Amino acid sequence: MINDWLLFLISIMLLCGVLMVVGTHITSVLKLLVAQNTLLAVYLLTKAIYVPNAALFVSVAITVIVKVIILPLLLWKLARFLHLSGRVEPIVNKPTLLLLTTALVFFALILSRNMLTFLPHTSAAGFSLALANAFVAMLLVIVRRKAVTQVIGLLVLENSIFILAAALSTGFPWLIELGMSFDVLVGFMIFTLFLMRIQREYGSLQIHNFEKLKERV
Amino acid sequence: MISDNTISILLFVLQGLLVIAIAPLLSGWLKIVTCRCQNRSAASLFQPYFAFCKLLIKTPVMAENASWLFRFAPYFYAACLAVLAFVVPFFLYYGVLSPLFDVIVVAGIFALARISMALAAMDVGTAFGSLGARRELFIACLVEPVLLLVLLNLGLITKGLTLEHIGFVLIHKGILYPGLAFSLSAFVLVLLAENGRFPFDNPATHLELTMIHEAMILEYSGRYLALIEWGNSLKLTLFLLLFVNLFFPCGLAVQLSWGALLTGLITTLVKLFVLLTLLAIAESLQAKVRLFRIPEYLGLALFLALMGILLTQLMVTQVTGVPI
Amino acid sequence: MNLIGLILLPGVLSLLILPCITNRTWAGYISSAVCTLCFVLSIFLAYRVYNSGQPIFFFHQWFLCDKLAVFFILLNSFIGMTTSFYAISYLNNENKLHLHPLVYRFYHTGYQLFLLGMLGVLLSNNIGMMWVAIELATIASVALVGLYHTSEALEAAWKYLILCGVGIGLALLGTVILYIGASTQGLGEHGLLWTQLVSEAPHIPAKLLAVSFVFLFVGYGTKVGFVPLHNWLPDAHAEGPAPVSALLSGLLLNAALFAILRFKWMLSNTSLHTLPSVLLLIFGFIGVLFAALSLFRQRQLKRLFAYSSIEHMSLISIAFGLGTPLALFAALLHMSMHSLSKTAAFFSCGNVMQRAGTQTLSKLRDLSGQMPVSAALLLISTFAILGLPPSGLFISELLLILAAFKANIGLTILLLLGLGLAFLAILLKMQPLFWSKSAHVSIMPLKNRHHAYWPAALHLVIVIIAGVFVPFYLLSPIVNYIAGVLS
Amino acid sequence: MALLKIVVLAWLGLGCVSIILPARRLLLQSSRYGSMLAALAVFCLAAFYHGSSTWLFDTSFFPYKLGFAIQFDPLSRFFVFLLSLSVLAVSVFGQSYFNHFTLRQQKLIQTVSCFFILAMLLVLTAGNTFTFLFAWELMTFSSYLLIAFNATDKSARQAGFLYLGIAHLGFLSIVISFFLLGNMPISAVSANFIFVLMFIGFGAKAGLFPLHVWLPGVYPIAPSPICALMSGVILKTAIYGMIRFSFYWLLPYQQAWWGYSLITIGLCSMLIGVIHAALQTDMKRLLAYSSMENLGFIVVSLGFAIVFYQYHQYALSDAALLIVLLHSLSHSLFKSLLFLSTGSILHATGERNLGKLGGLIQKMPWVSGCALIGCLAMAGLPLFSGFISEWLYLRIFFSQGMSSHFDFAIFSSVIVAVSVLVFALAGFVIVKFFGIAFLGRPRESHLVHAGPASWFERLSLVWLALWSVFIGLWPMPFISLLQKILHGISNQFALPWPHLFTLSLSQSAANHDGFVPVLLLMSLLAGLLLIFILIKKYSAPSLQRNSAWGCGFNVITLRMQESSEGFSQPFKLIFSKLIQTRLALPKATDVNPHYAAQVTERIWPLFYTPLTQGVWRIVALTKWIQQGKIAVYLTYMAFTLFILLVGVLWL
Repeated sequence: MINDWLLFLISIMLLCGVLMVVGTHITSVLKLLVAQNTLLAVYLLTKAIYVPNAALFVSVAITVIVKVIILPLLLWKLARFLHLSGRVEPIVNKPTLLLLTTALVFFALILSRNMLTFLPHTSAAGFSLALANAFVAMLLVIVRRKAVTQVIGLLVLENSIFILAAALSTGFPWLIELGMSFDVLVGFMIFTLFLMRIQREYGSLQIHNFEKLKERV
Repeated sequence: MISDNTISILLFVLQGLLVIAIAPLLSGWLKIVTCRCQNRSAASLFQPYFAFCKLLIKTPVMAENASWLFRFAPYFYAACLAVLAFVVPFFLYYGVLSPLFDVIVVAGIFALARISMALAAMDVGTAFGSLGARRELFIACLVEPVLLLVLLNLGLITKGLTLEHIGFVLIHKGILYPGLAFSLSAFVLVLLAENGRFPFDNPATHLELTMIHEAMILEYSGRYLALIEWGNSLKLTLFLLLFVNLFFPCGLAVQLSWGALLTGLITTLVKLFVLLTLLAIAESLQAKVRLFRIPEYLGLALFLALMGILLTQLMVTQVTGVPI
Repeated sequence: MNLIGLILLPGVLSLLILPCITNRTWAGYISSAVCTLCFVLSIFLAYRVYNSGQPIFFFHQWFLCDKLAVFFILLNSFIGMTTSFYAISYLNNENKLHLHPLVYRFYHTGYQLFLLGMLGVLLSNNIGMMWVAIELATIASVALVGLYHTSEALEAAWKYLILCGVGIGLALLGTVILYIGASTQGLGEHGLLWTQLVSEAPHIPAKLLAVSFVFLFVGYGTKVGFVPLHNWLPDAHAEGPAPVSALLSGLLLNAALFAILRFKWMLSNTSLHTLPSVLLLIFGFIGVLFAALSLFRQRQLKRLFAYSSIEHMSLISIAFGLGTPLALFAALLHMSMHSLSKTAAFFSCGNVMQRAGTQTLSKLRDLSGQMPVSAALLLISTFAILGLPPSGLFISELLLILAAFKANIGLTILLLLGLGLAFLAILLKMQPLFWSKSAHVSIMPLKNRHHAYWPAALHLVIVIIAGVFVPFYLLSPIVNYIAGVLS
Repeated sequence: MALLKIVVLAWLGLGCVSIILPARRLLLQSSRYGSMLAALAVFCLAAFYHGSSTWLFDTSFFPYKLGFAIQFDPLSRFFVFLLSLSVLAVSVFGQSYFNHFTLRQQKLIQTVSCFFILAMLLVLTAGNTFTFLFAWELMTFSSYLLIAFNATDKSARQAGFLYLGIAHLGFLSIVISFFLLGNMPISAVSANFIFVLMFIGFGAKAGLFPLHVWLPGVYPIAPSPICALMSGVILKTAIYGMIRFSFYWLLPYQQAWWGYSLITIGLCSMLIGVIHAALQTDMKRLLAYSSMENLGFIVVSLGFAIVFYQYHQYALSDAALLIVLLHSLSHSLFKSLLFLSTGSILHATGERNLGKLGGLIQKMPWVSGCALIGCLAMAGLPLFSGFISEWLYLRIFFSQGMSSHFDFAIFSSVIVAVSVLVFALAGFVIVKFFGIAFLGRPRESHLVHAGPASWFERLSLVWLALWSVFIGLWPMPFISLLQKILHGISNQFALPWPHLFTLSLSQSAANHDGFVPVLLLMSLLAGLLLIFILIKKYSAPSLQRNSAWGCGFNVITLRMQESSEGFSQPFKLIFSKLIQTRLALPKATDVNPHYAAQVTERIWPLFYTPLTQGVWRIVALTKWIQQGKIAVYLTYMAFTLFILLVGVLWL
């Protein structure tokens, strides 16, 4: 029963990832990111409750503080400061986007099936869904036109790797967990610094003004 | 038989001096025959000697900027040819110096003489000198290989490279090699080109368009001109002697007896005069060829010389049969 | 608090002090002092590790320092020291308006964070901590690359951030998969320790190991600059300030390759031991040929050296791919000589660009006439990188050719083609700079030149000494150690 | 051996000291004196060293052979002797020649030339592979620096680039041949590979036919003493390398086709070298092409040595090797002499184009005298050193042993014909060089105040001229020295003709095969003396000076003389197929009509331009990968990841 609940949580996270890829408004993408963070926190909480172990509680605490409280706060202030609004047009049109995501999920499933031949089927399923989430996050970074969505893509990639670790094992030792989340936080600070510079420099967050460094003969 | 060594050496030296002495005589005879062919009355046989003495006593006039090379070159030119005079066979089948200087050195001395004249011609700095030098060297660069190949072909046939050895073998063996015919015809072309005879250069003209040999010695006068004229005629004699005594060696004195010497002398003189008349007649029949058509003739000469060598190679390996 | 802890201490302390110092020259001198202290400590560490022969551990086995790591640490801390001195005079000469105020304010903090990250990577036994250290170093260097206020610098920094962000994300994925593999063997907490993994690796299922190595290879490969993943490198080097691009090509590439080597040795006694060498060889040869060809079309000074870094890193990865003791010796010698001469090249490029104001090759003319000293330094470092005799790179290239020659003849022909093309390209581009006539670029004098010349000169002297007297005694113990670990 | 170490350390010390010394006139002068003394030391080392140590070269490269080892055997001694002659002359010449460079340039020249000479010395006396490769590349690098520092315009830079590029590619092939030699058991097949690679590497450095494009471009730029050293000695180190490989290491694996390939390449270089030498107007380019011709001749005789060795004609092979060594020595002498004389012309008049010189024989008597000796030696005329090797070359064709192999006999006849044509053309080249540069009247007005060369320059020129004449007249000591070397190679080597250049009346006249240059000189002098006395006695005493004949016009302008292009115009016509001329004909409407004919090589459009265009087309492909969009870069990363994953999982 617990495994089905955990599996359900991971699949909801995958759903959020896919929605982000096909999402249109930037604010909706931000909301989905926050949703994914909370789902991760809930997942860790259920795991901590059913398999009582001190390290897990510490990592749940870290994730809740960093991912559920600080990050959304920063995201909200950033969105207001950069007065993000308007549509987010992906590079390729929607049908091909969906095709790509299905292909990626399909590949992730085959990959984890081949890799984890020695594990029972159920726990392997969680791993494959988390892997699919990671590939979808990579697609999110590639496909989008706005710089913000690339940042969000990276954050989703971090989330999927955390969920992957949590799915199969007892997760990282808490110190490593702390280091990783500290890195994500500092990374996010650098992102905001650069986003503000881009905003001041170009007045818009479009990617196409990043094509000056081309090499001609 | 003259057994005494000192007299035999004296005889060899005499042979060299005789070659030098008769040079103007031969060119005089050549002029007489050419005039006769063009039914003009000719000067006397000894006209070149008189001209030599006349030039000798005139004070030479030289250009202001002529350097020491201009004055030294005629002497060097004459000295080289004089040395060669002692190598070439006249009535004996070899000259006094021929055992020491083999065929390659002979060709080298000819080249030395030619280059000294070319440099002297360019020294004065007028257009004529360098014009003559350029044309002379243009012909020489195509003639020297032919000369060398012909002489080397003779060396191949007789398996020895000194003129004395070649003469000795040709006199005794006397077999007519096919390669010799090709070399002979190549040598004729070399003789004409090298001495500036008719199809290549008109020796008597002073026309800028055609003169090659005259242009080089235009600036010379007095004793220098005398030396160069004598040198030119000596060069012609050397080539004629090489032609006559190497390709038709019959009658040359082999052992040192008065009879043999006398016959050798007479036969060589007769051969020379016959050859000169033929040359004069050929010259009056031909017209001078344009400068840029000369490479065709000399290319033909090179081809003939090469064919001569190839044939001798063929003959030598075939005759001996068993490759060593 | 053994030696490893001692060596990390100055970096951590400086991170606390430096942000609150506002006077720039003071901050510069403090960071240089910290780097020199760190270098001195690394000499002691090296002395100890060489003598004791046993690797040292710290903080319940999370930090490990064996002979190979100590060689890298020595190299990194030395270059870090000289770059910090050079940075003092470089920033002093820079026209302050061009610099982004916030980044300039925290330049030295970012610099120390970067060095600490490097040290963390080299010392880490715990692969999770290695990832954290690399992430830290990347973030610090991204901030430094964005020092200038120009839009190109911003674009280069952004690309560097995104590409390396995704790359390192993949590396984290690989680490996690490896960690899962270890946990299947019941290692639990210790699953992350490299020493444990080396002993446990034969038992971990082969497929899992292979997939994790691929993720790690692609992740850290973007940092090393293997060809299809190298696109951030030329932009970051060309737009970043000279000391930062010197650090990037001198230290960061080596550290990333060090990480990959750690995982290669982990797989050494499993059934997959050929996979890492094959990958290193393939990407090495693609890298050498691609970099050699693209060197022909470079029009900027530092971008030319960036592509030459890609070429040299591919050469080193070929050497590591070959794996024979001779190839290892060539790789270590090549890596150290390349770092020293490339950093010297970037220092002299920095001087030349500050004085000439431009870095396009067609405008730089008659350098030896106008700035004799920096032109001489640039000349010697260029010819050191080209691998001409007095430089150590000449010997390492010969050894590399010999190693490839002994492996198989096909590799040697490809290698010679790459080396020949690269030589011709760099020579073609660098040749007109020194003794040409028309110089229509106005040359400004350097304001502060105490630290502008001696770092590059020191590096080149070491390279030439190593070129003439090949440092056997320094490198052969490491080669024997690695051979020991492998067999 | 100790003396050799001292000399090597002396040059090394000199190089390091001159790095540190500040660029002051006095210090530079003293360091030049130092290099002169060191050159003297090298000369004494080579001349008076009698220890015949055996030849021990360690060909393995790793692991512990990375130290410097030097050794000294008769062949190295001969080449070091060759080096010392040119280095002594150049360092004496450099005392006064380098004063007109700026102080900083002088310092650069002094430092780099010390390392350059050190590198050459090390190449010739290398004891193991590492020293040879290190010194070889250091020689190329230092000579490149000496060229590049005054290569200011674009074409000069391109020549410098070609030089270092081709030399480095040659170096890479030499490295592989050394590794094939040292680190693998040699089999017949690998010996062929070693030979081919070695021939490419040393051929590139010797400027042989397909890889000679750098030769004419480099010499006009380099300062003349450096040109003298480069053409005199660097080309000979390539020959040294070829001899080491083909006669010392690969002797048991030698094959006949090696000789034939050497002969064909050498012949092509001879022909192309002499044709282009005849058509050049720049003094140094003319001498560069004639170096190519002489190198071709040396390589042809090396090829013959190998072929004869394979046909067991050891005597002839010995004679052919004798030509290789003797012609290397005489070529390095007369070529250094001619380059130094162009240097003093440049120093005096500042002109390098033949068309702008003339009448220097009055202004610079010493230089023109020595240049005349050098030219006559280059043309291979009897009294000078060039003739000895030419004479030997023609002799080996016409000795008895030759006729056994019919196919070789035919092949050699054609070779003889071509090489004799080339020797004749060399005569034309020297008349053009000496005639237009020294004789006639000065073509440019500013030539009037061209002063004579300084004492140092005269001393070095006379030193080289004396050596050329000495070898030309009395080659016996050199022949015996070379014979000792050849015995070192294999004991079957013996001269085919016992008393080659000595006068021995004992034997019968029939097979006396020697040629005694001294006798020729004595007979010439006797002839000169006799003629001079006879003419002097009967001819008019005085001599009148007047203006030259001008066809009746009294004004003869200086431009009426022959220009250098005009002088070689007939040959341009004949050899138009082998060269490529680019004419710039003036149009009728030109304000100042200007006629320019530029003679370039045919190899450029045939081989080099398509090659470079191909490379640039591939380079244009790599431009496509760096497009600037982040999305594209990420797709590259994603693709590599997926390909690797698929590869790992399913292969």
